[in-house]
Amino acid sequence: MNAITVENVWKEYGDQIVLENLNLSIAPRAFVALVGPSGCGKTTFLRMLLGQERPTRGRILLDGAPLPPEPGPDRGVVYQRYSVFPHLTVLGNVMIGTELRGARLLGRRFGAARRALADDSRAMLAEVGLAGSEDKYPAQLSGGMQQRLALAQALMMKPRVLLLDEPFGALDPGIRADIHKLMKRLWNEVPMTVVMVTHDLREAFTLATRILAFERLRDRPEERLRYGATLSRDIDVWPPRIAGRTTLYDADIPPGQDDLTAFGQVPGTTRHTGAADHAAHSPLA
Amino acid sequence: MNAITVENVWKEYGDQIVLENLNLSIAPRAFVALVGPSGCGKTTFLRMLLGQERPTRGRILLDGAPLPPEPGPDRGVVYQRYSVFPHLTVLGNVMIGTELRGARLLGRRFGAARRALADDSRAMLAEVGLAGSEDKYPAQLSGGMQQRLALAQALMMKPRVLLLDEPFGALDPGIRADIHKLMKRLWNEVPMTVVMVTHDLREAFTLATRILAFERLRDRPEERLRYGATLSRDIDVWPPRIAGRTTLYDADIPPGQDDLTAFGQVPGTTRHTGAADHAAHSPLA
Amino acid sequence: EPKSRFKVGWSIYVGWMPWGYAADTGIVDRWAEKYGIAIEVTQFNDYIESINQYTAGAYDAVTLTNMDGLSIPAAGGVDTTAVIVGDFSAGNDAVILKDSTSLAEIAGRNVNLVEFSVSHYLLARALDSVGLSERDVRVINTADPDMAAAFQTRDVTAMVTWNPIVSEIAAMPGANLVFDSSDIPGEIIDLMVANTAVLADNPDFGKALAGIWYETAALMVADTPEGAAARAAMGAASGTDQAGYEAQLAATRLFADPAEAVAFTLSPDLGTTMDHIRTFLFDKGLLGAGAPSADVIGIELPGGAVMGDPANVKFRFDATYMQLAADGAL
Amino acid sequence: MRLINRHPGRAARLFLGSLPFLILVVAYLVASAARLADNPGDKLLPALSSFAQAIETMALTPDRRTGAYLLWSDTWASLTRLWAGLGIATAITLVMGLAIGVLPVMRALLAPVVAFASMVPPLALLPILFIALGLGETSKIALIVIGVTPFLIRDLSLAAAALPREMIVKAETLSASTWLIALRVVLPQVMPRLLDSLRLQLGPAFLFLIAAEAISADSGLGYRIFLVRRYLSMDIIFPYVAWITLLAVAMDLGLGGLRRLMFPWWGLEGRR
Amino acid sequence: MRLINRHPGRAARLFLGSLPFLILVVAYLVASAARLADNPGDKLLPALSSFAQAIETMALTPDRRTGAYLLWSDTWASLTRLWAGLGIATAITLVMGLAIGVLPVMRALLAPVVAFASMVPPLALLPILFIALGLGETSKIALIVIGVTPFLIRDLSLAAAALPREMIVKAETLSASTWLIALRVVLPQVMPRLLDSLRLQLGPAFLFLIAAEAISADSGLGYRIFLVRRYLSMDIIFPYVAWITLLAVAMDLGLGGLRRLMFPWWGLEGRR
Ligand SMILES: Nc1ncnc2c1ncn2[C@@H]1O[C@H](COP(=O)(O)OP(=O)(O)OP(=O)(O)O)[C@@H](O)[C@H]1O
Ligand SMILES: Nc1ncnc2c1ncn2[C@@H]1O[C@H](COP(=O)(O)OP(=O)(O)OP(=O)(O)O)[C@@H](O)[C@H]1O
Ligand SMILES: [Mg+2]
Ligand SMILES: [Mg+2]
Repeated sequence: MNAITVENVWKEYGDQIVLENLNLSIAPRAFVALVGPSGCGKTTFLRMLLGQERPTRGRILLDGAPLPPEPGPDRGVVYQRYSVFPHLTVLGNVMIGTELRGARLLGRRFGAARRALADDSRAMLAEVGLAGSEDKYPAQLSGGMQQRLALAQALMMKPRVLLLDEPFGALDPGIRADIHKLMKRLWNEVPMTVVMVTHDLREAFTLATRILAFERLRDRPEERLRYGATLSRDIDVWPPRIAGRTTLYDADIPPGQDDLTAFGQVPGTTRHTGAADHAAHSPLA
Repeated sequence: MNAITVENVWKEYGDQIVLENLNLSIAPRAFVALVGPSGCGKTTFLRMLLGQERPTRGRILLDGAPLPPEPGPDRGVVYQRYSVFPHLTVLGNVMIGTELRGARLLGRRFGAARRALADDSRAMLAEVGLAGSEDKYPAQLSGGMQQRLALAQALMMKPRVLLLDEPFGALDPGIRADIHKLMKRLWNEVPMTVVMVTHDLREAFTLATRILAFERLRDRPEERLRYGATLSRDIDVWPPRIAGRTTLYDADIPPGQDDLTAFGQVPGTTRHTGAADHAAHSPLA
Repeated sequence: EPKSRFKVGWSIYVGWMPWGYAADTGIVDRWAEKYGIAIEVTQFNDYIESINQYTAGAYDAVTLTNMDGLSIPAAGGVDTTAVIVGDFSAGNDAVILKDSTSLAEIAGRNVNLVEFSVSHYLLARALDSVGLSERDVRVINTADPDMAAAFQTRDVTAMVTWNPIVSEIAAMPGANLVFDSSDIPGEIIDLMVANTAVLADNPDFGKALAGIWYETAALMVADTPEGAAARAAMGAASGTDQAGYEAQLAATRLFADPAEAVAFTLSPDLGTTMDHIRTFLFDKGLLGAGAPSADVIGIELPGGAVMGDPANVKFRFDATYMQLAADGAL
Repeated sequence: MRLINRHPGRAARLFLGSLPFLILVVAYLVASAARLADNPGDKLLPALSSFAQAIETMALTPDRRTGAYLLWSDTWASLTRLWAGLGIATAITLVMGLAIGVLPVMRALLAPVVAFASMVPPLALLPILFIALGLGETSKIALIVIGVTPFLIRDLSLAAAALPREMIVKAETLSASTWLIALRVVLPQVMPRLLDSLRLQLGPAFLFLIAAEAISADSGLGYRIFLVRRYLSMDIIFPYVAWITLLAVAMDLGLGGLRRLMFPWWGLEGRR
Repeated sequence: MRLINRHPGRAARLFLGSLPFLILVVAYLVASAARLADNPGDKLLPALSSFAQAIETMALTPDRRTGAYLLWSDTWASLTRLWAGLGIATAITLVMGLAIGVLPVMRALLAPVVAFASMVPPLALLPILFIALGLGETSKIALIVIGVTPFLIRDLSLAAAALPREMIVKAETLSASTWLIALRVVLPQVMPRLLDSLRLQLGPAFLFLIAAEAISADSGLGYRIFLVRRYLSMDIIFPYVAWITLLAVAMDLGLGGLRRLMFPWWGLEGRR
């Protein structure tokens, strides 16, 4: 369940090769952090996992079967942008997923069901720190608030695979720590596999079970078109984190604090699997 | 030159008080990092400095004179989004500022002048790591590439005041370090005052001469409408960094590297001036 | 085949206003009831559209002029019978010159008119009368509702049109009527025509039409308060008032008396008129693209005489129903 | 300060906005006075007093023939046709425009024929319309529908297709079916645009109404204008045209207000 | 797979796209055959052979009266009018639409009168147009201009005003003057929209052209249609209408191609 296998995947945009010969497999319930230089194809990779784009070559399997060729409720996403519906209020944005899933005819809930859903949604909004903004429209939110709203919207669905594209990039450390906690809790409670793009290695080590680095091995300007990025490092975070089990390790998340001077040592060290290690990966659970 | 004074500034959106009684002054050639929780009004503050929005109460002075009520070439900006022109190529986006400034009639340069400008622009693009993407349109760039393009566009103009709204949020550590170096160099060479919103305190301490923190002192959901954020901390970075003079301090920027495990101790410690320290600030230069 | 529901179309023109009045005041229903049929009367603002609808078979009877009856439904293969000869134009159609009182000075001018309409025919007859031909002028097709405005522009120096536009234009400074339909009396005839086959199968329909027409016509020419009220109503319906309408009537030779209409229809002049008209239409190529001569379409005159191809009779004058009215046999 | 940043105040806006109208009125009065001085019987540009009289006759005096107040009965006749036409057009547009905008298959099937239909000059095919539908209300309403629907459909489907792909994908990950995407994601986001393009089509709708009424009708604003046109009764035509324009402008403002009321989020996003 | 994600291939698209046209043609043939069986002289829905003959007469045989090939001389006369009208309309739109979209002062001054003008039924005011401009080419071109410009202006100024405020501010920080903002930021971004709304106005432009030619002309596609309408010569009207539609569709495609060629960035942004 939820295992993702990527086989010989290439992606090209017109003449440009973006991703080159990707081979990897992601264990069920893994929490993968995807890092790599800006523009190397991380978003493109997520889009392919989502089913929004197709590999130019190669194939992607979900639990051994080819990935459904279209996005679906099994895979949730938080985009770098365009992630919320401008015509719904904050509350409406969080409620819509459940409404769409439950009411196949009108996509709306009424009466008691609606009130219960609204309560759940408010609780989720409070968790991401948006309590009090329920009736605003996305255009009235700040950048970070929109990002949190998108996250809340995706989390409400508890998808089997959750794809996050720099979901915490616009958040201050305080809120970010709160949301890290929320993410951990959900990842432990809900049977989901998470793939998260981030530029913050501290964050990667705090949350992930495994870190994948994409890199363009030939990156002189004149080579950029002809060579794509590929998987350059594949690191298992140590000590292993296992979904559903709290480890000593997880206890050391710094408390939500805003002491401007406090920077603790990053938790987690790495077991380096080598730059050329494209071999299939041993599942963690 | 370039001194900014903010006097008793309040900002409200409809019923909501966003910023409350701001008083501060920014010395010429300061490099101010603005931090604070998501949604507290940092972007709003930048917008007011830019002249795009007006304070509901209070006033903002630039070199003692009221801020011009409209944006102009003396103040450059990099927004959280919408920062580049979708109808121009990457190169065109970087060239347009100089073209607009130089050719008041057509807004275009021709012949040798154009070639010279294109060369300068290419150099700037190379500095932000966009060499090779000159002919793409913004929609064909990744999130981080768009951000760098917006930065290159603003830097080309060498404005007196540069306002940056989370300009490096979508960049990987390697590129980010390169761009930090570029920013420092430009800040040293060009007589400009920089106000930068960031959520990364390391970054703030790496670049800034001073750190301002906004915070909503009363932040229970039911209070959010009635109380705005205000200046909660005002910290001078120590040892003082002075524009145009290289200090030992500046030598310790980590080299552009992508060793995933390397996190050095943050340079710079702070001299705390107190949460209620709203007194006018002694200029640094 | 015999049927009991009939559709009649009429368009707004001085000589046809009685049809609208008759429909409004229940005269139509009364006569229809008398013959056990139903007649639906539709008012058209657009004359051509009313003929088109008739030609296409949507209407059983329609009001039109003798020339249009020949060139449109008849030439279009719809066998058409003139049931009622209502009136002929005696001044309702006119050639108007700007700043000139002599018809001969029309030579070399642009002439604005509705191409291939009775105006065009009137122009041809007018040019004939002064020894000119259409080659001596340039015809510009102009829509009738815009004639009055068009005349006021500098470009327009000669125009052929009909009432009520003629009287509007005549009132403008510089306008001179140099030739009108009273110079060719009896040639421009306003008819109520019906589809020959329908009429043959349903003589009651023809009788009802005649009954309606002569009752209404008698009312409208009467010098009584009722007559005045009828004329006022018809004036209002045509967009003017009683005085305006009576002025138009004055330029119309209305056959309120069926006997006069019968006499006019039976007179040999009608044959001469139709010959003029079919020659004109043939010249303009309006009797069909491949027509070898003006004889392609047979025109049956009262009494059975046929002008043109007897195997292709498409336009007929039939005095039967007017005669019945004259005899008081309806 | 740049001109682009100079926002006139309320009073200035009112003044500026009415200026062109004032200029038009003055220009009319001057031209009219000049023509009437030339020829007191001139009917092209009547004096204001003639308008007053014509309005009095049309709006306040019962017609001798029918006993109706012509302006009001004409207005009513026309508006019912117009509204019926626009209502039907909107309904068709919602179905077809959404289908074309949302479903690639429907786009392949219908987009070409709709583009084609929007180019056919409907007035040239009137005889067929009348034969098919008769000369009653149906054909008048049909002409309005035929005249405006292709535009509405094209506009709506363009707007639907211009929604960011990410928005649709997002909805799919939230378990929306095609139907629910159309209903809850696309429809509400294109509705404001539909209202706007309906506003833009008010002018053409009136045009087709007038054209239909000019062919065959016995009441209606277009009928009346057509009827008195051959007498060059500009004293009636001008007030009727002004009245039509006012009705259209009122509907325009009404639809604009409706849009603001129903879709408060529209226009928040960076628009000025 | 959801219907929304089912993209028909090239061949399927071609087939689907031509299906409605095929249905229309078949429906015509059936209806025409039925009517002709009833009355062999029927003129409303002629047989294909009549069309062939009419086309032969109009396009390939010199006219008896003038010696010209009517279809071609009509087409030429109409297209010059149409292009002149659309060209002038576009020029006016660029100036006024940009001014209204960019400058608040001009918006206050002109937006109300343009909104008003777009609602005036232009055909009702023809007499004034004639008196002012005469009956020649000028007034025909003017009718097209008057008919389409208000829409183009409204559409363009809506598009200009809908640009994100941030874009304008950004340009100001790059030292753009109001003029340069209009020229280098707003204009290029609204040009694709202008081309699109020009495409949408092709239908109305032909409509006004036909109306103008129906009123007074001695050549042109509209003139011919109205002339032969007297005789219900649908054998000529249909080919002429089809020809007009083809011309309009060709221009539509041409403008669409132009847009893609000149503005490659348009449509990159998230659009499908
Ligand atoms: N539609 C497109 N057309 C052409 N090139 C594209 C398109 N979309 C993306 N690219 C190119 O693909 C490459 C990878 O883009 P992608 O968005 O996946 O990068 P990323 O790794 O997510 O970067 P970032 O961290 O900056 O978001 C970039 O070089 C970009 O220019
Ligand atoms: N147009 C608007 N209408 C109403 N409220 C608004 C509007 N724009 C911003 N706000 C509110 O103002 C507050 C501050 O927004 P701002 O964008 O300045 O935050 P920020 O500090 O930049 O946050 P972030 O770090 O997330 O970008 C938010 O609560 C937001 O909801
Ligand atoms: Mg990305
Ligand atoms: Mg912000």
